[in-house]
Amino acid sequence: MASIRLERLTKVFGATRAVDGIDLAIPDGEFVVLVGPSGCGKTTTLNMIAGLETPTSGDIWIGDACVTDWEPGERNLGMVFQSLALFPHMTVFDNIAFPLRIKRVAPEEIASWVRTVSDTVHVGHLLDKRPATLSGGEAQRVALARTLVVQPSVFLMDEPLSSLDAKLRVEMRTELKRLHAALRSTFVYVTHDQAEAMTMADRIVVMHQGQIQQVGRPLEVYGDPVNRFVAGFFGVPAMNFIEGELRPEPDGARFVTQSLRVTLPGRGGGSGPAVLGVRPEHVRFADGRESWPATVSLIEPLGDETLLFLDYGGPSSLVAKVDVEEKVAVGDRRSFTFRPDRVVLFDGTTGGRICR
Amino acid sequence: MTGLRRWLERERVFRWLPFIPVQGLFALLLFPNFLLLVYLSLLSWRITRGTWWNAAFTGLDSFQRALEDERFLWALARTFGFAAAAVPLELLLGFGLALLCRRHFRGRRFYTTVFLLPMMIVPAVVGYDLSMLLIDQGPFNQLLSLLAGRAITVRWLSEYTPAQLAVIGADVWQWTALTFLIFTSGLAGLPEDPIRAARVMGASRWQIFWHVELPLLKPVIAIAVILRSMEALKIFDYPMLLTQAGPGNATETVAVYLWRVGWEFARVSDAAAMSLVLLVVVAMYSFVAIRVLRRERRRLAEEGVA
Amino acid sequence: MRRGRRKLFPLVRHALLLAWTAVTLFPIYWMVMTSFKHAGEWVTWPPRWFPHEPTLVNYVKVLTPGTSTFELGRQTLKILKPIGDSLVVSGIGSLLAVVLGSALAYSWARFGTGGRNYPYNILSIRMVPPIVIAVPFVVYFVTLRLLDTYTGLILVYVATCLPYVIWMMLAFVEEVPVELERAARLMGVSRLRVLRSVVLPLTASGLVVTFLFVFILNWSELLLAITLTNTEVSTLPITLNKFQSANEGRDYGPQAAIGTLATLPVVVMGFLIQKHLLRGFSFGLLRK
Amino acid sequence: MKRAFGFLSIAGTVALLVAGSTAASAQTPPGGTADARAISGAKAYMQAKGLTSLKLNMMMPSIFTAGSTLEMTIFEKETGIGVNYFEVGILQVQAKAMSEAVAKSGSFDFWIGDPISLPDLVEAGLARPIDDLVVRGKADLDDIVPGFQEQAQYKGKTYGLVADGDNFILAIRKDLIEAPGERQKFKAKYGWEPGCPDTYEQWYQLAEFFTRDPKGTGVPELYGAMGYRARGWGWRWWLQQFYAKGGMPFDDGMKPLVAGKEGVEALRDYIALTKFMPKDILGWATPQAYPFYAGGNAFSIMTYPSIAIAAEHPDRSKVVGKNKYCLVPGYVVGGKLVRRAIQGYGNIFYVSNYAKHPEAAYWLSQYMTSKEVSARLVAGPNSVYDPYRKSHLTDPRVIKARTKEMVEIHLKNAQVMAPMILIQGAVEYNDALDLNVQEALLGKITAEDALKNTAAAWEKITNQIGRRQQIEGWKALKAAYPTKNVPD
Repeated sequence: MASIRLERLTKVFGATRAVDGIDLAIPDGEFVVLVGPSGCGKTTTLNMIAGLETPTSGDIWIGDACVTDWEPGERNLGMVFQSLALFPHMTVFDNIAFPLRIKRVAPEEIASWVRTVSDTVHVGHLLDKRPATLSGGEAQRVALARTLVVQPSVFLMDEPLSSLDAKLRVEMRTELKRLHAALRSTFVYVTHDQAEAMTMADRIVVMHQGQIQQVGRPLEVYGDPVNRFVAGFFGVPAMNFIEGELRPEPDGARFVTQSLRVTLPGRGGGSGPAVLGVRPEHVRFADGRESWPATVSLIEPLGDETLLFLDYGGPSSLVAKVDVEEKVAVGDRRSFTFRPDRVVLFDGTTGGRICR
Repeated sequence: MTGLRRWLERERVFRWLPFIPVQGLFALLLFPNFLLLVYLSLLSWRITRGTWWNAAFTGLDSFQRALEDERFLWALARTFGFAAAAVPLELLLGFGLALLCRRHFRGRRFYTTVFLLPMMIVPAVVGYDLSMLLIDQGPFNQLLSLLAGRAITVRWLSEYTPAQLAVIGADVWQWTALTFLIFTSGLAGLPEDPIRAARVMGASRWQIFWHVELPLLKPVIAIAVILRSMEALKIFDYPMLLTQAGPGNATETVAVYLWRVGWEFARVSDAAAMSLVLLVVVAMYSFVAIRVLRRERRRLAEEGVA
Repeated sequence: MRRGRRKLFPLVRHALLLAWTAVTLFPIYWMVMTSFKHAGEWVTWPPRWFPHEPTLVNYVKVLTPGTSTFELGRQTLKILKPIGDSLVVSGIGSLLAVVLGSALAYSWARFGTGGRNYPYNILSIRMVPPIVIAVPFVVYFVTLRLLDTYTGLILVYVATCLPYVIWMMLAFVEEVPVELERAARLMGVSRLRVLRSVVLPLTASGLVVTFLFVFILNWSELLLAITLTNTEVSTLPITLNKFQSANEGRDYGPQAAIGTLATLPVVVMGFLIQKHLLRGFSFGLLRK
Repeated sequence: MKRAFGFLSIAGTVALLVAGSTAASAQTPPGGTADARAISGAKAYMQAKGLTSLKLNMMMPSIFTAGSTLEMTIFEKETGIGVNYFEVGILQVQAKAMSEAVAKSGSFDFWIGDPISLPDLVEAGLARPIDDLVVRGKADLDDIVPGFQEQAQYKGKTYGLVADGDNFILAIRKDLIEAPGERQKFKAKYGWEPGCPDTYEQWYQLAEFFTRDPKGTGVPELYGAMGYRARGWGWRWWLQQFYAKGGMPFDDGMKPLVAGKEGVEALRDYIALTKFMPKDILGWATPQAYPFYAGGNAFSIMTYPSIAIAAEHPDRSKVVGKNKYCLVPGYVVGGKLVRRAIQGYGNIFYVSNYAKHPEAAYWLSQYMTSKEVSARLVAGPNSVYDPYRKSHLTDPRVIKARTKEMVEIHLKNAQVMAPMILIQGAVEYNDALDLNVQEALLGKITAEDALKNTAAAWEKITNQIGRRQQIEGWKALKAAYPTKNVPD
């Protein structure tokens, strides 16, 4: 079992800084998900942890050891690749046995280990097959088994579920979660899929342009994003952003656009260009002091909830998520408001969060 | 015009169209040639004896003579010997160099450029270029003397074994470029993830090479062996230019000997019979080699998408 | 321990690579240097590694038609015609082979035309040593009136190169995702148009690599050329073949000049497409 | 670009023969000398054909081109008949000619080739008999030193015009022999005054004495002897020695005689002498040997007469005027000295049976080999043509290029000149001999075995070609062997 610590980790490819001096501490046994759009540096970070890439500068600690210069094999890691990286020329058995053979485990022991592990992930009946003949889910399990068999203290996973279809992916999420619960090893999981991050992670590390934007538990990251990027990255449909101006008021602040004036009681803060963020589920119909008229321009029923596109006079429509019970039709004119405690504000120029 | 185009668009036309000229070329150019070869081999015709279409049929006489001709059998054995010496060397050197040049490092482009050069030189040029280097008081011996620290005066072109080494060396020098190229391509095309997976599992470089890379490269190695050995069995230019197939018959390859029998000794039927014997021997070899290749390729098709 | 290895390995690697660089360059260096030497420096002991007075006289000799160059003043070299003939024969032959061979490779890869074993059967054609067919070829070619003609030699080169072309192009064609073509077909693009606007651009580098390789083979071919030509056609290797060591082997300077000239065009081409060369020779025999 | 007749070539051949016979009955062209007749003959031919210019195709070993093209240009100016030649390696003439014999394509009208390939090329139907044209053009064959013209005859017909009087000559370094002290030292050691050797033993002694390796490096500063030992060449040198032993290649029933005592002894001597030769000699022929000798690196060389051109070349030779040209040495057989020279190569202008313009090709050949033009060719600085006419002996141009001594000795050697094996299959006979001689030279097999193998190979060749036919050819050739043992 091992914790992981990254110190000022940097990787430069030519002119681009793929990973730009990140610090991160992952306690032992945690399920951490590195998430971000493609090119954000998450895979590079993972590869550096694995030892597949040498950092340009900075250090990596696993447990109490600085492993920056260690060979990947010396780090006692398990890794599952996006392509699964099963050896196409070996049978399933040989694939799972391979890491043990590398460690020169005795053949009888290998056989029993392989059997145990393959039963754990339910691939015991596939041992004689070759990878190419397996279905996506089976190949996935074999890749897992192959990683499990050496009982690594750290599991690294590079988008392992991305090649599966939607239903299987959801199933495998649960299974991985269960596996983590059973093993209590450290999991570092890379994905660009926010749903995977939300559902599986103990903590989420959001990366963008080689830097860590935010580290936190899923609901923290969702509900309390530190900047506009993080706010926009999570949530389907995405958070509504409205550009306007912040003006100080005696009792708080006021956010003003051409068509909206939102009073934000109890919030201090400066003035100047700002962006107001509100998630669709926090937009609701209400008639009252702080409400604004809008026309329903589009309706997207999701089944459990309904998405409405509201034209209120701003440059783009506002998306609202409402209960299915709500009776609306395209062309209806309704008044709406925001849940004031859920509204977030970002600096108009830096995108940083202002006045929490 | 549109009619033609529509006709071309029909799948049956479209897919068979390239086959017509190719098969036509083989059928009109190579096949009659082969029949003629067989026909000639069944005569006892020599150029100095009338015309071939009037020559009498003598059955398998020419074949008997061919199989009793020790010089022919030796030339055959020698040719295979040259191939057996040159091809593995080329493969090993090419593979080794390709491994060394595998990752990016400063100077890689320079090395790869240089290593490809020999392949682009006409073998006839290689032949006399070496004949210039290998004279007993030539630069090659000087270089060897410098390295060895004592005078070395090997007569590369006029002693038995050294002349054979010279021919093998010429082939190795020139065609290691091709094996290097094939293996460089092969290594560059290897899938990254299985190798990374093995690294993470703690496999050593050697273990990765042996258990992962080599098996994945097997089909590429197979084609390199096939291409190189089938070319090596044709060696003609180097002995012709370096040693005149001498000294003695040290470098008389089967191609050179057949050239002599056919054109210098005028024994066309004998040459034809020997050609057919050679063809059979080469065909046996290629049959095995191609089977291996076919098996590898088929397996590849089945396992390709992992 | 890894830091130590990291320092040592590049050194070892450079040492090994430099060793082979030396082996590779030594004969080429010697040839190029000799081509700039005066006759007195061709053979000396100890050998001269640099010409004392570099001269272009050898090049002038070989490029001026009908000049006598042999050391004893006996030999006339005609180099321009062989270079021209070689360019024509190898160029057209290779081009035709590439066009036919790649079309065939495409047809086989996409439709399986010719059956499963077709590429293997065709590979066995390349295995036939040219000397085997040389004698009947003369008889046959003369009846076809193809002996000593450009057409004849070109046809022979096309036939003997096709196996290489087909094998190399198979790999490149198979790399083109069939979905792309299907998508284009669904959009109503004709088969020929798909070839031109989807397959051709995606296999362009492969075509170039294949062409170059086949060109090198044809540019170098001696045995069939010398058998099938007389006065009308005379390729470079035939000209070079006259310098057989014992018979006219000592005309080193002009020989080296010819050698250098004969090598130059191919090397330049090879250099230009080196990047593609280095990726194009796995014959589609790797798992993706 | 008309091509051959293919299957119809028999008809073509017949037509040519008919044309040839009518030509024979035509009148001798005007002119006082053979070259003048050739020119007027050629002009008449052009007129008859209504042509103003004509390019003949010619195959030529590449080392002959530079020496020949100048004269060809003159001929073209006079007659409009030019030459479009293609070069081949000197040992590939046979192969290319054979291929033309099969192809019957007419791709060349005539060629320069050696006499060894003559019997085969006649039998193959490529070489055209030219007796008719020789008679008509009154070629000056009478001037040719006996022994040379015979090379162009086969089964009673003439197939070519001789252009090159090749037999061997021995050149030694006069200056070294006459150097102070050397004579005495030599005489004290071997008991005779150093000079031209009469026997191979004496040549051996000279070679041994003059091999100079003061530093003992194994790379002498001066090599005692040179002769050709390369593949394709060396057998001639052995054959000459064998003839001097009194050997004959075959008996009257074509049984090989090479493996007898004479052969083995000659081969041992041949091998023994090699140790005084440059190390690479097994890969050397003229292009290597001549400059080496002319560079002053060897004491003696047994080779073609054209060595004089190299050795006496004012710019390229370091040994101008320092050479002594000797009669070929011999052996004492039955108490009498027997010297034998061999027709070491020899070059002939042949006309192809499939030529498009055989007559024009002939006229050019007659021009090139006429008294006057041949003297110019023999004397030319680029020439490898050696003297073969009595008139060359006195021609000042030839003497200037070669020295009088050399020309005289050369033609004296011709008196004891023996032919090579000029019967059908000659190339194959020679190749078998060459191969085995070289294997013995390399120490791969003993001298006895080498010659036994040769004899066995020869038997096989004879049987395959047809013994009766070969006996006939051999009988005819035997007449060409010299009866004189020592030249006058």
